[in-house]
Amino acid sequence: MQGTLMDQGLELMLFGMGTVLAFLSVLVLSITLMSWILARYFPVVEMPQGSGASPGRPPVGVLESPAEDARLIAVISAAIHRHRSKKSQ
Amino acid sequence: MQGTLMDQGLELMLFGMGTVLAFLSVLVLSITLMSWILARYFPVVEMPQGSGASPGRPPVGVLESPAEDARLIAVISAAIHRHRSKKSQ
Amino acid sequence: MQGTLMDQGLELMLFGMGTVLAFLSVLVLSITLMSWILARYFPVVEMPQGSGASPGRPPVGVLESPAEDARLIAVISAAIHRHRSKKSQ
Amino acid sequence: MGNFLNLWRDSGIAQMDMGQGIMILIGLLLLYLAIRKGFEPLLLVPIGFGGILANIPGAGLAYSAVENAAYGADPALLGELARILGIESTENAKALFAAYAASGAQVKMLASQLVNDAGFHDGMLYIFYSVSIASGVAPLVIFMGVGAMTDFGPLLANPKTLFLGAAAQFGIFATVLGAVYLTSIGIMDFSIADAAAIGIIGGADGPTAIYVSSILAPDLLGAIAVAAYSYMALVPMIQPPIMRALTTEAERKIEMVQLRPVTTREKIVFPMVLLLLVAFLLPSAAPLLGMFCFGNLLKESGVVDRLSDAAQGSLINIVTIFLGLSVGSKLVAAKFLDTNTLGILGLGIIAFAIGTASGVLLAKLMNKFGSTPLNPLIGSAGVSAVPMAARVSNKVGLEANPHNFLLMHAMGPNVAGVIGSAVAAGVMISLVGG
Amino acid sequence: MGNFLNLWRDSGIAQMDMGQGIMILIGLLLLYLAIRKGFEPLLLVPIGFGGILANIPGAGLAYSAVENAAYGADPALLGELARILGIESTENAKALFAAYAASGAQVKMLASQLVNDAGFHDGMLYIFYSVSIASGVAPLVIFMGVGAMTDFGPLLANPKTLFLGAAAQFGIFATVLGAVYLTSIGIMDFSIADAAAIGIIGGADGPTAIYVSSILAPDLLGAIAVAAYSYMALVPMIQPPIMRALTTEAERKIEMVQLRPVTTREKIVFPMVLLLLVAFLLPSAAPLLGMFCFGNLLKESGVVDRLSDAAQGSLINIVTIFLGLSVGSKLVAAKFLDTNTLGILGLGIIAFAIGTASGVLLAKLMNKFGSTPLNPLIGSAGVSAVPMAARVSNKVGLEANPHNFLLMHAMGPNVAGVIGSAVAAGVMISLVGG
Amino acid sequence: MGNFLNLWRDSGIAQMDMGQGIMILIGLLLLYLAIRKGFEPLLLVPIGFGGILANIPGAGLAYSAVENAAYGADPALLGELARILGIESTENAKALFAAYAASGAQVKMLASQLVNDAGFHDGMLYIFYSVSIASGVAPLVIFMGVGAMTDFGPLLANPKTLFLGAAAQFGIFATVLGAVYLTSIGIMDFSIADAAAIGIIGGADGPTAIYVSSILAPDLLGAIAVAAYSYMALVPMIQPPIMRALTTEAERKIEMVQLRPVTTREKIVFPMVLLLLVAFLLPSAAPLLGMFCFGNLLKESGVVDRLSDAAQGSLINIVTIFLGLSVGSKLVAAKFLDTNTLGILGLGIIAFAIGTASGVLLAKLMNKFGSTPLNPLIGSAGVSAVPMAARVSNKVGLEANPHNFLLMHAMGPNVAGVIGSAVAAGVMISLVGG
Ligand code: NA
Ligand code: NA
Ligand code: NA
Repeated sequence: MQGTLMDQGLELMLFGMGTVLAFLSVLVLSITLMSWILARYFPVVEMPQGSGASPGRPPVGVLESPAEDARLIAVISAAIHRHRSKKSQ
Repeated sequence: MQGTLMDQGLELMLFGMGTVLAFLSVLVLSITLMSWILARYFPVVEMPQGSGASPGRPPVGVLESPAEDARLIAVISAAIHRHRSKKSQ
Repeated sequence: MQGTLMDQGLELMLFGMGTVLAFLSVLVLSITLMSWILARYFPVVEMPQGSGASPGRPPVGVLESPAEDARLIAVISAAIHRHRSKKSQ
Repeated sequence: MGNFLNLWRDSGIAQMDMGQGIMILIGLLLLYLAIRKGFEPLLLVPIGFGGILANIPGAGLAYSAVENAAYGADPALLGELARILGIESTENAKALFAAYAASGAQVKMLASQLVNDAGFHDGMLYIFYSVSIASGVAPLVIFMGVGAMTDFGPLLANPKTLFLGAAAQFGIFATVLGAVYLTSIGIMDFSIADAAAIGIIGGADGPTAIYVSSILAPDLLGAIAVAAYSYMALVPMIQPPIMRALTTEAERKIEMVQLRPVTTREKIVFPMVLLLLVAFLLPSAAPLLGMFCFGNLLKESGVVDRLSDAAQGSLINIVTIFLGLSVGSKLVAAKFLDTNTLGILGLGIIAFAIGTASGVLLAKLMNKFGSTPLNPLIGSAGVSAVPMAARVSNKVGLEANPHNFLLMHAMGPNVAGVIGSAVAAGVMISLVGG
Repeated sequence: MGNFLNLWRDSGIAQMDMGQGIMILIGLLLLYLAIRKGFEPLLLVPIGFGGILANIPGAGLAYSAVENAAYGADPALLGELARILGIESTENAKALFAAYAASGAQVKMLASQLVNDAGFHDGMLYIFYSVSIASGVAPLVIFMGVGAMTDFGPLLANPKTLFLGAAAQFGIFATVLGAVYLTSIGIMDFSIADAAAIGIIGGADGPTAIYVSSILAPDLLGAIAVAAYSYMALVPMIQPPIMRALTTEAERKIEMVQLRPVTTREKIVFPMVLLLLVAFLLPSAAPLLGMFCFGNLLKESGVVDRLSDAAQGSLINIVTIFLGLSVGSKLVAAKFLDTNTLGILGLGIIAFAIGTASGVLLAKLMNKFGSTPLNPLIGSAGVSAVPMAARVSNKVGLEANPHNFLLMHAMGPNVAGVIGSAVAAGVMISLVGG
Repeated sequence: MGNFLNLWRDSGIAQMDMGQGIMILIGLLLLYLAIRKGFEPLLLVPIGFGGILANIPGAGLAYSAVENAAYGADPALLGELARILGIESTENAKALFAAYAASGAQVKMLASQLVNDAGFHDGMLYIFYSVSIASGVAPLVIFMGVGAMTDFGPLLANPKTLFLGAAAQFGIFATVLGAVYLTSIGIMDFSIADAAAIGIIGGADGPTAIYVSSILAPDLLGAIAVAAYSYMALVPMIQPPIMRALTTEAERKIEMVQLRPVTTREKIVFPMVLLLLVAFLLPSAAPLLGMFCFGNLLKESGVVDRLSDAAQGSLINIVTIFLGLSVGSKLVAAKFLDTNTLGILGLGIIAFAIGTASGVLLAKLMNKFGSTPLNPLIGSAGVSAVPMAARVSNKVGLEANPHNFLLMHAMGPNVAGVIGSAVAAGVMISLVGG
């Protein structure tokens, strides 16, 4: 019976590791293919992102400069975080 | 039996649409009455909003003014300025 | 039987109040002991607060004046609130 | 080497059937529409993704433990299961399903206990569905959040617009009639409860549609929810032609008088008035409209901002995630790929069109006989689809007259449409579901 | 035309009885007090609204499936139900209720399965109640959040103030005695468990009161919760006369020495010390005080701010909504309109008064025999009602001496009162509920 | 005076046994490590606290109603319980436990109903565990949140790094072999399912470990979760010596070419590609990887920021609190203090070490045969432990070459490791759990 348990363990190792490697290999291929297809057939006009109705992110460059904006947000959230941690003391 | 199903559908339409119209008509009356009663018997001293303990909203129409807005921007940029100067410490 | 219910109530009062007093007395002793041990054996170097990985709060008392801070926070949260409500339209 | 065979037999490719493949494509299409075209992404992203998950071959995520056992159990267990369900054959998974669905609560429990002991479990999406939708809780919580986001100011300033919200519900009931007609001539196969649930698509209100169909027609829930949200996203395309066809240029140019200001006090009292009317006149609408009024009172009372923020923030967001995935669980091929689904899609768009037309026509009538000018374009907003339909009214109005700002005027019928379809839902649950 | 009759019979007006009308008025009163008078709105808005929902005639939102069947089922089903519950009569809904309530878990399950199959379902509020309160989870989660919002600094700086928090709990036990006395002379009808649950109102701590009464006296939960929160809101009116009557002008003028600073480390270790004491001495208080300490440790440890923010933010807000609605479900007329409720309201205010007096009197005693000056006004804060009672101490102190800032000093007994009533809750559950 | 005796018998000291004392100390140790040493505090604070609560003598917080009855019921009830469970003896609580655990769902239900009627209830932590972990929901929701926080950019820029994430999973399977070996030579006593659950510690991924062990080895869940999170916290100590031992100074100095920019579109499509591969090839990994991809799509799609924020904010925080407390409930002395726990702790660290070594060795190999330079130090990041392991790669790289910034390069294998261990989890559930 102990032999059988060892066998089960060995089998689990072989099949498990094999599956992990096989699956991730297929994933490598798929990603490469995906990136190639996207680059080849859908050249990046950097995302107009939805035709009109979409309430998505604002078109890049229309608002303020994104760098400025990001910094602003960062500072505001830092301020709020500080407020909270102070409040909770 | 199919006749019966059609009948059920017709009935549902008549009674359903009738109820919707009747209910919303009563609602129109009730709203009109409510507004009239509130305006007549509880003249708007623009809401002292609870006698004291209540942490209500600011009085309507006080914020939102563009001047307020400008000050908001000013304070935020002050915050950013402070943040930067602290960072550089 | 009514006598018994009264007895139960009296017992509950005696034992309950006794336990509350006893427990909180032990707690007073424990807190005093705790504070004494911490002050005696772990003198306060005002908390380096974890050896490195810990993302703790900023050191106490370093920040700005509390009044200034409170106004800042109020304005910032108003800004964010308005931003959200605009976003959700 | 038996393990490799096991793995292969467990793999999706080996187990996939055509229907599952089609449903996965439909799920991808919904994701595409939501992400690239902006079709109600808050719901259609989770629904589309849930639809894909539900159709992963062999994973059984959308199935109950008993259904999973019906597909995967050995003959001994199947025999035992058939015995509990009181049927002869054990060959056919579908027969087991049907017998299980027709069983009483006690037999269901015995069957569940049997298969649980044998190691079969409810799928993840099935659990989500049971907790969020079958219990009725998720649509109600969403409705509370919607209430906490709704401003009844424009409606209170001009209560007559409630009639427009009532008229637009005609789409609902006309569709019910259409559904029973299609059944009576033998094209489709809907019960009166199915027809009522399909009609509610015309209410243009997602949580109401999900709530009603979870009670009246759970099997059709997937198709109904997908139709409701898709058509709500298509409102800017469906409505304008109808609005233009039914109005004259002159009517579209009508400018409306500015709305009177509404006091905070009126806004606080309104949800209670509405609640009391519901309580006295239509208790079957009490869960939906009760939670809606509750959310609105949380917002307007101004004293419980913590709760109002939670209702329209973290709580509604969390519930939306699970509601969407749960609706997706009803996109399993076996239940979705059916001529009935085509019927639902077709009837749904008719419901939208009729609702739009009814609203516009009543608005024309009110304009003709009323004292103050009323632009008929705001009638279309009565279908709800908040705030999309109101924006459409505004846009079509601006085309005719660039000084004509109808948005606030259209918000009145727009929120009235929410109340109207919740009332319709109550009537149908009361008459059909009881 | 049968449908119109159906709709009318289903409507609220046709089904309303006097009790439901009164309860709806009480719900509106609670909303008025919460919104206009600022009476603990975070709880009383949901409770009041839930109370109205619970009393909507014919909606059955607060009833279980079996109760809904008892009101609405046809004679055949009622007969079957009576057979399962082991009673003869099927005429009287109340008799069915009583038999159901007295049944064991197995009979209850059979009855539920029967009525589910017949299309009866648990009401929305009943579901909320089962999940949030009957499971015990909601009050505990709220207690965790309260822990995450509590600063034990003032208590740690002056641990003697714990005695004041202990003394104020005398109100709890005196009220227990009052309740059994009223029963023994035949005015009321409370069991010892009822009396214990009523007494806990004097703890001036909402979640503790709800937790205890959900275990010891679920039928009285509505009245007890309403009393607890109402009287907490009334603390600024109830306490000052008692405080002034029991203290001299000179005592009220006493200025206290400033509190020593407390280190972060003491604040981190304290919840663990308290937890260990509970573990070793009073395990029956472990759920309440364990969650309380856990919340406090989340906050004070400083390394899990995400979790601390969730505990005192989104989580407590979400749970508060459902807790409030669930408490409201216990305001159904049939259970609330009872002389016992009047008894509970009367006993509850006595509990507050005795607790206040006990705290003040012990503070006077400690001032007399202690070495450092102690203003007796902080004794009243020992009833908890955080932070209202501490503010009252401060306000009454300022009246006597405008340079006398008692707020921080009163926070010590104030949070001690929370611990004290949780300990009292543990004792009562251990002695009465076991 | 019987009450004092009752209280004393109910107190913790009177009931405490040695094991509970030890477990409370272990809970305090976990809290110390989490708070003072920064050991994965988000999980270890709740786990440690839950562990203490679970071992409070006499409180029974981690026990089901039946288990609580087995300890506390009178002989008559115990006899009845034994009869239902089909055993003779009623003396021994352990025998009742074992019989209960071995019973089918139906017998369990009857036993629960019996003890519920007698006033015994599920403990608080037991309820948390049932709802959050036994249902499988909490780890999946956490995985969704992790997905919403993960940036696959570095992986998409350099997909080959997926192989490193695969190699590092060798630690998992080597550990499985170790566990069955220890059993076969009689030192430990693990089934193949136990061994698989223990191996997953080497995946260095908390929710995956909890999910797998909740399915394959619920009794070991406490030890496995504690080991997984502790060793993740120890990654900065465990990995560097192995990394230095297996690489030359020259290898550690290798600078890698900067990663190409990845478009938003690739990031949106990637979770769908991964989902489809899972659906077609490995359905048993669908719950874990499905929710992971869903969270990632919420984030990357950019159109449902509300839902993405909820998934990585309020929702994951709330679930983490209950997940942690629930894991703590598995630290009851009776289940944790066992030689098997020592075996798990030993095997777990071996799993980490082998995984690290495998990753580094494969990276060396790839560097030798690949065209572009690849610093072998990023191989160790393949164990996951996001983002700790990637930071360790960066730090060890900087020691060798101060101009060498490996952080972004190591993020590729790091997130690949998450996928890799979820795949391994799927394989094991499919082969062992089925
Ligand atoms: Na509508
Ligand atoms: Na108290
Ligand atoms: Na991993």
